[in-house]
Amino acid sequence: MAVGLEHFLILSAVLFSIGLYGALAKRNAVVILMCIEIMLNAVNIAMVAFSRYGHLLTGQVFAIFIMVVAAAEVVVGLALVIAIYRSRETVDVERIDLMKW
Amino acid sequence: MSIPYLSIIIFLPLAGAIAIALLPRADPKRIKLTAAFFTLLSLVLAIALFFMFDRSLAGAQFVERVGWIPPLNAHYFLGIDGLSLPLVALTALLGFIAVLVSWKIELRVREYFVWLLVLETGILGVFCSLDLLLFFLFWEVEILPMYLLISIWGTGRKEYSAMKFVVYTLLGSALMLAGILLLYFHAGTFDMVELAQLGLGPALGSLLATAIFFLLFFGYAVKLPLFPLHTWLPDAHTDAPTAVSVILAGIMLKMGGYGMIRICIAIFPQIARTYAPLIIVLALVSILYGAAVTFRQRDLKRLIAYSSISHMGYVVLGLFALSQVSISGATLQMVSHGLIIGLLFALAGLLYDKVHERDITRLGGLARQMPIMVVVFSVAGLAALGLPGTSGFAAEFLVFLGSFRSTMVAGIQIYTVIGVLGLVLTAGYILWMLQRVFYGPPKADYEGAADAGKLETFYALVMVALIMLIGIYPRILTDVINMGVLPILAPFG
Amino acid sequence: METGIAISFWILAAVMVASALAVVWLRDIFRAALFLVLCFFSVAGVFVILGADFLAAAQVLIYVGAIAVLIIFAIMLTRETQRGSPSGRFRFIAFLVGLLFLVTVTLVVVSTDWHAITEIPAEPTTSSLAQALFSGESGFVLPFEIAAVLLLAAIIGAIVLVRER
Amino acid sequence: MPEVALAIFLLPIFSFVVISLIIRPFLNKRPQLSWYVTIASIGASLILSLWMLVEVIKAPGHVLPMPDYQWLVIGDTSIHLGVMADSLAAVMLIVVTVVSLVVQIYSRGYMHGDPGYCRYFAFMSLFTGSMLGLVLADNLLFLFVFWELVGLCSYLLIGFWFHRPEAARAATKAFIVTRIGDFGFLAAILFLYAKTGTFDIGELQHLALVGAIGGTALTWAAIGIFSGAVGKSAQFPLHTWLPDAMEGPTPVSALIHAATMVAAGVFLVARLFPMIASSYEAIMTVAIIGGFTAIFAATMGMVMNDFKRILAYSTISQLGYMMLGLGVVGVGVARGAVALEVGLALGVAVGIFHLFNHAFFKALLFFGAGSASHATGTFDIREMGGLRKAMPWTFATFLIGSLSIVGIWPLAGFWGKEQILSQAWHYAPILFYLAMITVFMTAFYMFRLLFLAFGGEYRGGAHVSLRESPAVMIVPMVLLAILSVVSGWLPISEFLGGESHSFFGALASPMAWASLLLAALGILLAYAIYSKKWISAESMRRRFAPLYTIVSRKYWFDELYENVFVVRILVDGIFALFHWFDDHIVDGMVNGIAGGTIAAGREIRRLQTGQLQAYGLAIFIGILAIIAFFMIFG
Repeated sequence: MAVGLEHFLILSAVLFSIGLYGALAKRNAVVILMCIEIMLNAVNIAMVAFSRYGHLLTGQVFAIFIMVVAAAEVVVGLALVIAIYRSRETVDVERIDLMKW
Repeated sequence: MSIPYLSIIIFLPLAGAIAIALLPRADPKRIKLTAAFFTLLSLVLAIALFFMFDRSLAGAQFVERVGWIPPLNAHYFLGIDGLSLPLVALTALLGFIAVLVSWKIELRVREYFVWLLVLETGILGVFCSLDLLLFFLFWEVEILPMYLLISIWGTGRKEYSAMKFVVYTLLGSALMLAGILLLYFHAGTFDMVELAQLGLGPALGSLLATAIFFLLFFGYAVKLPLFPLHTWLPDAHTDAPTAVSVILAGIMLKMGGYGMIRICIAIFPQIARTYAPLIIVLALVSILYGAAVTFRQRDLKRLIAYSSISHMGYVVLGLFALSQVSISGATLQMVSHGLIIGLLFALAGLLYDKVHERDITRLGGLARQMPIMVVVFSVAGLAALGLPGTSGFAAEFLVFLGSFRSTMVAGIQIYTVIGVLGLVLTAGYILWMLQRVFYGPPKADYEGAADAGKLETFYALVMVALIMLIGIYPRILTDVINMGVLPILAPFG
Repeated sequence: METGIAISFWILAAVMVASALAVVWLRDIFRAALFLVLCFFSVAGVFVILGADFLAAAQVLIYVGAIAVLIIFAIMLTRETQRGSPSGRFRFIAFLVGLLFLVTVTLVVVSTDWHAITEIPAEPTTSSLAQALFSGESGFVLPFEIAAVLLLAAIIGAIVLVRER
Repeated sequence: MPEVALAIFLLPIFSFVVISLIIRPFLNKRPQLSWYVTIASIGASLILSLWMLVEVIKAPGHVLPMPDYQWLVIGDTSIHLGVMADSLAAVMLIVVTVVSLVVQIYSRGYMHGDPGYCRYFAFMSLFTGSMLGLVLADNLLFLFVFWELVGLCSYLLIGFWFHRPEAARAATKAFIVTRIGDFGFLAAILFLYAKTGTFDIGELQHLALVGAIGGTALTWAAIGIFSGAVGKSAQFPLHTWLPDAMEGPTPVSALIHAATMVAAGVFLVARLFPMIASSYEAIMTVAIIGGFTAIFAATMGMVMNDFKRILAYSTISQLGYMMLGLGVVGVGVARGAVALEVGLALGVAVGIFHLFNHAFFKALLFFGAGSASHATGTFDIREMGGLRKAMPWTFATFLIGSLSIVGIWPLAGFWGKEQILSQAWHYAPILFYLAMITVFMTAFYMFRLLFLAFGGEYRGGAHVSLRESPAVMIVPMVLLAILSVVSGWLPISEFLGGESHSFFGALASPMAWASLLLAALGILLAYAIYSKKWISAESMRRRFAPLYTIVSRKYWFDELYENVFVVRILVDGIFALFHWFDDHIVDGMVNGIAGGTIAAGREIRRLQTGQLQAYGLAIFIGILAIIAFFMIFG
């Protein structure tokens, strides 16, 4: 059975959904960041797949940008986690509710 | 290019506000003199305009029209006709008098006068605008100063009252803005003169036109205020500082009446006619119900505030009776009521300054201590109850006369007679108020209470003189007003 | 060729999904991080299958090389390994949402006609990618510069945030 | 001549302006100046009025042509103001100026040393000027303007001593009660204008006579106008303000009762007589209200103890007579029993002739009251007595006034009353009998007053030394006494178009004898009870206790109006309900909406948990919802 665009997209969707579940369900901020990375990777797969099956390099260009942004995001995100950990001695997101009214 | 009189009149107070804000030394005396100077200048110009106005022309005069936001087809478009001229003059007058009334202000003088003058600019702008967007802009300008003036310099539950005023007014103007935009999207112009000539009512279809009419009407009904949208008024009037009460009751309420005639009736004459019975019934409820509730008030300022609900009902009655005489009468009533209620509020504030009491049941016997106050208060009160020889009579009589003869509304005779009944109630509460405040044996509490000073006597007498002048010779205004009414009634044939 | 790609796709997909599930399920954070690295590797493999050689290399360099290291650093700095990675109170709803999302996307993917071109594009892509990125008329020079600035800002921000006061 | 007519009413108004703007603020040290100004202006008005009277007598048809002045033009509505100089106006001018002048002279003595001296004369000038303007007005609007000004002045003067709560109350009451009547008047004016497009009295009368306005419409208009007259002339059921109006200075009462305020109502009915008489129902109402008020007020007059209150009820009663006179002739006209032209003139003549005579003797009686209270310091007749010896002039003039009001031949009161009675006999016999009973009652209460106040021994405190009033008060009284005797001899009735009467011929009719007999009986009864005490007043009172209570409590009208109607039903009833409604329902809704919004916000903000993952969930649920929406409906 030949592997087509749909396979990659569904793979991407599965990966994204797993990441999504993790990002929404886990309590450890670092794990949430990890799950977000999984989601971004899933998107990248979709991007590259579109690029491959559409013969358009723009998808890969976007994937590069996503990687850059992911790097930036993880840097700031981990910095925040560490900063919060320092001040509140926890990275449990259920105990971090500074945005509450 | 002729001299842009209107722009000068409108922006003189604003210039005064800027000048006060920039004055190097915050000497209260200097601030007050500056404010008085700029408002007086504006008043002088308004009076000059009144005499330069050509009483034989029906359209807008002193027109200024400059492109403002070209993509929206919005213009900086000013002009006055017979309807707006008396109101502009009234605003300039009360603006000046409000400064004089505020002469004793001591708290944050600089800001107070800045806001007071900004307020005046906003109101003047409303009466001069012929472009709906500009009109709306000026309409909104007055809200912020008013909010600050009431909530900082007011008395009693001032924050509550100020917030109530703002929320209520903004609700009205939000609906009005919706109406204006709907109008714009269907007509493609903000030009009031053009809109009035388009005959939009039939073109838009009755449902849409009715919706626009009532969206606009709602904004004005809040401002006027018409029952049952009136409850912001007693609170705001009672808690505002004296000068602001004068402006609020004296001219801001008239913005509502002006909007009704200038926009609702002029642009949608047929719809105004269709719904006139409904609106007139509301006006009658305002008149009688307002008067009835006035009877029960114990706070002097609150009593005057409720009385103005009743009196503004006559304006609506006259406007929606849709006859030449009644609309002229209603406009005259706006001016007359502005003078009368302005004077009453100024005096009530003055009285409070002297005796620090506003509860009518605790006042009494003040006529002995305050011979000038009692005379002026009585004249204002008698004018309010429509005594012949005062502007109140001339205006109310014209409203009644025009309404009674109107052929536009079915059953108007009965409505008018019910309205006349309001005069009896008015006489009741005004005289009862005079009796309880001034008559009776002098009370020991108010032993040393002083009478009105020179400044107060001066402005009170000016207003009394105007009230009597309009009452004895109303032609001085009706000839002007009439020229403004004619085009509005043209669609009725 | 076809079957080779298919076989490697299924293997990679299985590893990828399994390691991703492990990231989510494992209570030990440190192991989760290691499975994340495995996941990143398999993504790189998928990129290779898709003929994106440059991206596969970049994936290994950035994700496996940099981000994974950063995450492990963070795990160690926060000393939360002992507590593990418990699931929160939203886990059931989150699971439902994730499942629903998967179903929805799958439905969309299956029901859409993608007009996919099956011919294999030219390789290697590195130079043509550079062309696409930096060519004059339709290039991404400005976004590229902005991305650089973003990275810089992120680095400075991270330093400011974690600096000892 | 138009200038003269304008000057007649503008002069006193000018005097008001001068006093209030110049003398009061700047020359307050010399208040007597205001008296001079007032006297000069009213005196000048009197002279001009006399001149005008002569001109009117000479003019054909007793009408002088007068120009109009345009007051207001709006579109096709043009309002003209002008004056009207006919026989009715001329007679009324004389009444008003003469009585007013005499009152001003008297006031100099009465008001001497009062702190409000200037104010008093300013108001008096305005009062006189307004009344003169009312008399001269040729159209309803102009008339209404002065009508209201007259009401204003009476308000100001009744409340002249405003520091007395009763005075302030009485003033307010007078204004509001008359305003209730004015409501009908104003409605009628609007109605007539809407129907005819004119305010001009002459035109309106013409239109009514030719039938251009008629039927129910005319009846309503006429009744509306009459309701204004009821208020001003204190007819039943709006009579309650006049007795309370006693709180003003006595000369003011004299002026109000004789020539200005209350006369305005009768004058209005006379002025619009042809129109009102065109509707049978309306004119019948006038006659019935008049006849009923006459006897109704007289019953209350019989039991009052306040000098001025007795006079007040006598005024109401006499005004009832005037209305009755106008009404019965009108009834005759409406029935066609008398020729139209003749009947219309006759009605006016009958009513106004009595008004003319009444003005002089009623002013005189009030001067007597003022003089008596000047000496005793009270108006309570139970604390007077024996004034005859101490105050011979006051007594003599008061006696003349009393005889005149009772209608003893040949004094002034006889002639007017005789005409009214004979007309009533012709056209409304039931009202005639009521009027005859009233004659008896009038005689009784006037002489009860006379005997109690002037006869017997002084019953007041010993510290008061009774003295005759100063000449400045006595001279006007003597003057009025002479007028009270002779005014009935003047050919006023003929001049107004009524019947002539001969000096001795009047005694030829049996009716005259009947009324004289009834009057004599009344006097005799009063003499028996209060002078000789053959019958004890106390025992009479006990025998008729329920009746006495009803009458002395004034049929509870004050309580009904003030306590029940105004206070209970209106202010504490309906108005309180509205007030509650306004505070709780209308404002409650506003505050409720505001409160609801705040409460809703307080609840909704709980959604802001600060839990990042909750937000994330919400976002994805939202995305799913949007996709689902487009999948289902897209």
